[in-house]
Amino acid sequence: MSPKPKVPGLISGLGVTFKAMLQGAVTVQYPHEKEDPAPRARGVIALKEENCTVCMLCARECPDWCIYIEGHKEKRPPRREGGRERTVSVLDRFDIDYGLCMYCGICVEVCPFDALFWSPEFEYSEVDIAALLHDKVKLGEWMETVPEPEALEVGAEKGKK
Amino acid sequence: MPDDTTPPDTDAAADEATSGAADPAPAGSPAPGEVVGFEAPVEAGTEQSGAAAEERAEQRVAETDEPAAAEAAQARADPTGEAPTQADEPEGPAPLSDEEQALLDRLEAELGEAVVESASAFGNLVVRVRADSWRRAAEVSQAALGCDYLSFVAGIDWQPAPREGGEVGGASSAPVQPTETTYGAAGSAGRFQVFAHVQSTGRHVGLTLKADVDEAEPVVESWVGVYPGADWHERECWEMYGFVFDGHPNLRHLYLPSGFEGHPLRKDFPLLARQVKPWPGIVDVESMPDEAPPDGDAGDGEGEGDEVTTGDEATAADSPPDAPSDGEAETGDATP
Amino acid sequence: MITLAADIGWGTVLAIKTVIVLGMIPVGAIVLGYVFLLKMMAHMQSRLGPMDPGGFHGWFQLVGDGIKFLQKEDIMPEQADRRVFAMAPAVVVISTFLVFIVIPAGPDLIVRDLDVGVFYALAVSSLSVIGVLMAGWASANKFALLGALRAAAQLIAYELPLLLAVVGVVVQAGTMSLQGIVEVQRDSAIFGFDGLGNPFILTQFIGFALFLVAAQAELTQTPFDMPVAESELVSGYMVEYTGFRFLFFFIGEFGTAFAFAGLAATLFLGGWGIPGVDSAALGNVLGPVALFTKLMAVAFLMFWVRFTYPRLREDQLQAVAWKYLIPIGLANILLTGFFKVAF
Amino acid sequence: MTEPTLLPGATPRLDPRDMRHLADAQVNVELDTGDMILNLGPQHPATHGTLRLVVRLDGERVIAADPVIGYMHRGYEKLTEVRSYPQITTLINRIDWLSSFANEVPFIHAAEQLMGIEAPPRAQYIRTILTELSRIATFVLFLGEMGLQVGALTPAFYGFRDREHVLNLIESATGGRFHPNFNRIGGLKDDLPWGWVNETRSTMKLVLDGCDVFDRLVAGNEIFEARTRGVGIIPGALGASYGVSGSNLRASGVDWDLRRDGKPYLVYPELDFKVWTHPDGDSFARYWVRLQETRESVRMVVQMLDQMPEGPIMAKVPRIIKVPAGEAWVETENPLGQMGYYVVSKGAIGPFRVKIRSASFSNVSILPWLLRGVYVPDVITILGSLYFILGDIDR
Repeated sequence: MSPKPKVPGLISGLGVTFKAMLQGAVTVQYPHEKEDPAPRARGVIALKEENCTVCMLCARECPDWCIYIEGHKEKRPPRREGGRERTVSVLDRFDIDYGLCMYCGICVEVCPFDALFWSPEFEYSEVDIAALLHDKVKLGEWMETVPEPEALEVGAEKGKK
Repeated sequence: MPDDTTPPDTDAAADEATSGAADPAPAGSPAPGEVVGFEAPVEAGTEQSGAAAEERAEQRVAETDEPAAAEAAQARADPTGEAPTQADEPEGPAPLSDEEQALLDRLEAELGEAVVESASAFGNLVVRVRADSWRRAAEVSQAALGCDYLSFVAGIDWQPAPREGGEVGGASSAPVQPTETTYGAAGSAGRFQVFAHVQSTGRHVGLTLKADVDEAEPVVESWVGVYPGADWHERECWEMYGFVFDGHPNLRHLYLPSGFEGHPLRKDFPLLARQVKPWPGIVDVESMPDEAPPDGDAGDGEGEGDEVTTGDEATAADSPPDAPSDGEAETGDATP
Repeated sequence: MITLAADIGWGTVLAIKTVIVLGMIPVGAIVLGYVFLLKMMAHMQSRLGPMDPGGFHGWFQLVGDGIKFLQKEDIMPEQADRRVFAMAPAVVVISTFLVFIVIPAGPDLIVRDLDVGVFYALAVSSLSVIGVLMAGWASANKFALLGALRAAAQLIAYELPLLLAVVGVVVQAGTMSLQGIVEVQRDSAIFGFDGLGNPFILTQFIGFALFLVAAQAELTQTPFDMPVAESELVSGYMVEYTGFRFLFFFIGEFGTAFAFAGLAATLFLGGWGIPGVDSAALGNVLGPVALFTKLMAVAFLMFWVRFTYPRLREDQLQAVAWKYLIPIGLANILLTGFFKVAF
Repeated sequence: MTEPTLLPGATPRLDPRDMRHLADAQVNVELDTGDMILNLGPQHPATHGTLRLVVRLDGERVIAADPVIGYMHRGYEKLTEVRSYPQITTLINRIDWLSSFANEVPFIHAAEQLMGIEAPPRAQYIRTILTELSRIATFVLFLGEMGLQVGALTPAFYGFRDREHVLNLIESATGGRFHPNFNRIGGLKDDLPWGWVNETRSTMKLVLDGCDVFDRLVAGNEIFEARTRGVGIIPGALGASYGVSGSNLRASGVDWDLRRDGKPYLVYPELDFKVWTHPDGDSFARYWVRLQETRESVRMVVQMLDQMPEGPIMAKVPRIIKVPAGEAWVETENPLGQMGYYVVSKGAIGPFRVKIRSASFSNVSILPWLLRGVYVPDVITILGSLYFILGDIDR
């Protein structure tokens, strides 16, 4: 098949492995050196609690039913004095069970108030599976690992989500 | 009510451009000799694959409250390129493209009145044949139409599934399907149907054959004699739907363990995974501070877009999610 | 060495030598396994191999594995034939140990210089076939049985080419004692130029190639590793073995590789003999180093082939042995005989 | 052990010596005949996942082989009945998890066809590029894996090494290496990140060099040819009647590729690419065809990177997607073969019935015919050369 005189496969095969032996390794020694994942990688979901209005959309849309939400309503002083008192729903519990989650990202997408974000963080394995149920505080901690939305490729229409 | 936005009307010009440019120079275009089976003239061969290219006129979104009964309400641009018909009558069957018409005529020539009904679902010819000439349809499509490739054989149960969570209520995230039984392209006589898709590797053409299956005594002729590949498909269809394929050499379980009772893909077979765990999407309602007990509507409800509200106009007695059964769901939440 | 034997008795010297040899084989197996199986294979597959155990480049890896195997639970299948199952690894390893008796590492560094050295070495090395069959049959596992039958057929089929390759060397050296062969290679000259001695690889090249191929088959290494085909029989006759019995097999496998590499180095590359170095004292010191480097060179060839080639099916494997290797071996003997007489 | 109640129509228990009932778990009794029954699987290195091959041997030669599947049956078709379209997209890219992006395309096309919506050109291009990238990732793994089946340890690592570069590309664009979940009805979730095109071009060069390595190390190797030529020959006509598709069928001389011959989908009509076939139909032909198709895919990706238009990546789509009633059958040329979805919708936000036609299901159904009278090592070669994925078989 190759135009040049056919070096018998057995010999050229040995050549390949010998050359590979001399070239460096491509592997990364994980615990010592770490490869940082792509900024868009779906590692863990972070919750921005202030945006959340307990609308339950994410819990409903989640195919694996792994988001548990409880909230209650509170009275808040009116924004402008003399205005009507505002009732605001406050989040009591927002757990994501990463033992069930399949990282599809429907919750992040369906959230009308942009309270959920993807973060490429991936080193949160646990010994006991129950510990994979991250509560509201843990999800808040992930917030600062959320990268800035990155620039799009040339030719992409700006801002068209 | 969600606004009834009509999707963008892709104007005809754009279609012409794509279909025009889309005419591939097929390296292995069907040998002209083979096309003799159809009336379509030889030079139509290349045009044929062009015609098969998808051109669509404006798609009218079917009214959500009464789903279109028989046909996909959808007009197709006539391959001869005259302007796609704008107004398409809701019930009229989509006109068959030239090549589908040729296939249909060839089939009718062979099977005679065994062809009960036919339709075109987006460029894919669907033909319903009488149950007793199911194997003959296979032989004809293999011999006369040159469909040597068997894509699949499968069953379908047209009866709508009972509302999930049964009558006891308890909302679920499952999409709300219409409750009355409607049938797909080329209609159906009863609840069960077996359907298969065959293709011709030479002529790059394919069609879907359907046949009704009697609910009381679901027996279907087996295709294993014509297409040996149908063996596994029919075994799967037997264990999933309960259609008995007579003439099948060895009808035994394919996917399910040998002691499995019941036919999972039938609509009345419950999906147990959803009964065991309460649905976390149930809105737990608590009273507004110093106010009367909660109103009937869903919790805070401004997430207007969730399908529970849109679902209720389809089914009158849709139990609102905050049925009393959720009360204890609030306290005894099911941490896994 | 002889004076030493006089005062502390001949038996104790032999005991000391045996202990040294017995100790050296697991070490040799671990060194060979580590250098080739772990590091070289890794670099050939563009990865680094073990780096952490033992600090510097993971040298402790195989020693750690050995200890791990020792403390592993020793499972014996229920329907296994208990005694035969227990003894099989021992038989395989004994055949490896026995070969080392005749391999010389220096003028005096040899356990017992038999004058039928080569003949004895090859005869003993074929003992492992019995061990393999015992293992395969006793572990009551279909995969093991298949592996054992394949191994038996293959090992027997490749005894012959192995023998024929060595006959050429014996004919040229005139003696079967390995010491003799080493000395002949060190002292004789090729057409007058004796700077390099006369390693038989130069004149017996066909024999060397034949020996390598046959040794590859004896060790059941790719391209002849049908008996231990990981993608089919998982690990052939060793499937049911765990714990220290598997350790025996592992030492057996790499010990035999060590032994065959040693044999090849001695027969074809002049063993411990360094041309121009005749004094016994120096020979005893430099000999093992020379033998080790030659041995590693030969082992490199064998493992290089092992990591590159796919497997031959067993009927193709047999065809290669009977139809190609044996005729070539016979032709080689004919050629050597002719040259022996002519020069 | 109670005899299971016979379902209507199930053939009654015949003589247990009859091979066909062997795979039934209760009847797996040792026969007194001279043959040996060997269970290859469900845990076995050669079966990509949990395929159990009950093989009846006479010595090393196979008398009859009966694949038992269903160990990984997740019941996708039942799951789709209780899910909406976005949720189903996340599920179906777990059917053939090696080329998971390619699974989503036909399903999304069927939904778009039903709704009469068409993704904008840029989205079509990105979809085609990602489909070809997942094809390259799958084939590069196969090129290495096939060496492993036949005994060579090293090519597998080269396969994984090149595949890693391609997976990094897919992850940087879609966010998931294995399960991109990037398709939406009407377009894509997002546009490509900055600098993605140049990264792809350099990776494509790497893959081409990788293909040359496989050509020399595996395809050219005489021992590999001895092990695979003439082994597991599938005649074209019989393959088609069994439903074998993709490279397996093209390796038997059938010049048929849905990207060129089927209904035009994505941007394949605008690309010029060669459909590779091989007359022999044996394991070597299947390896050779996939090797050439990998190179062809690389050329296609480079072509598409040059021609990619600018513009939006999402058509105008209502927020709550209600697919009008109707039926749509869309099939595409996936790396493992032909994958198709028969989507029946009754106007709800989820489909009424989705028939998933997966490629490996039919590719494996030819095994009982193919493995008759074959040596055990060749069984492993054939299993390797057919290149199926258990998720694809069991759905």
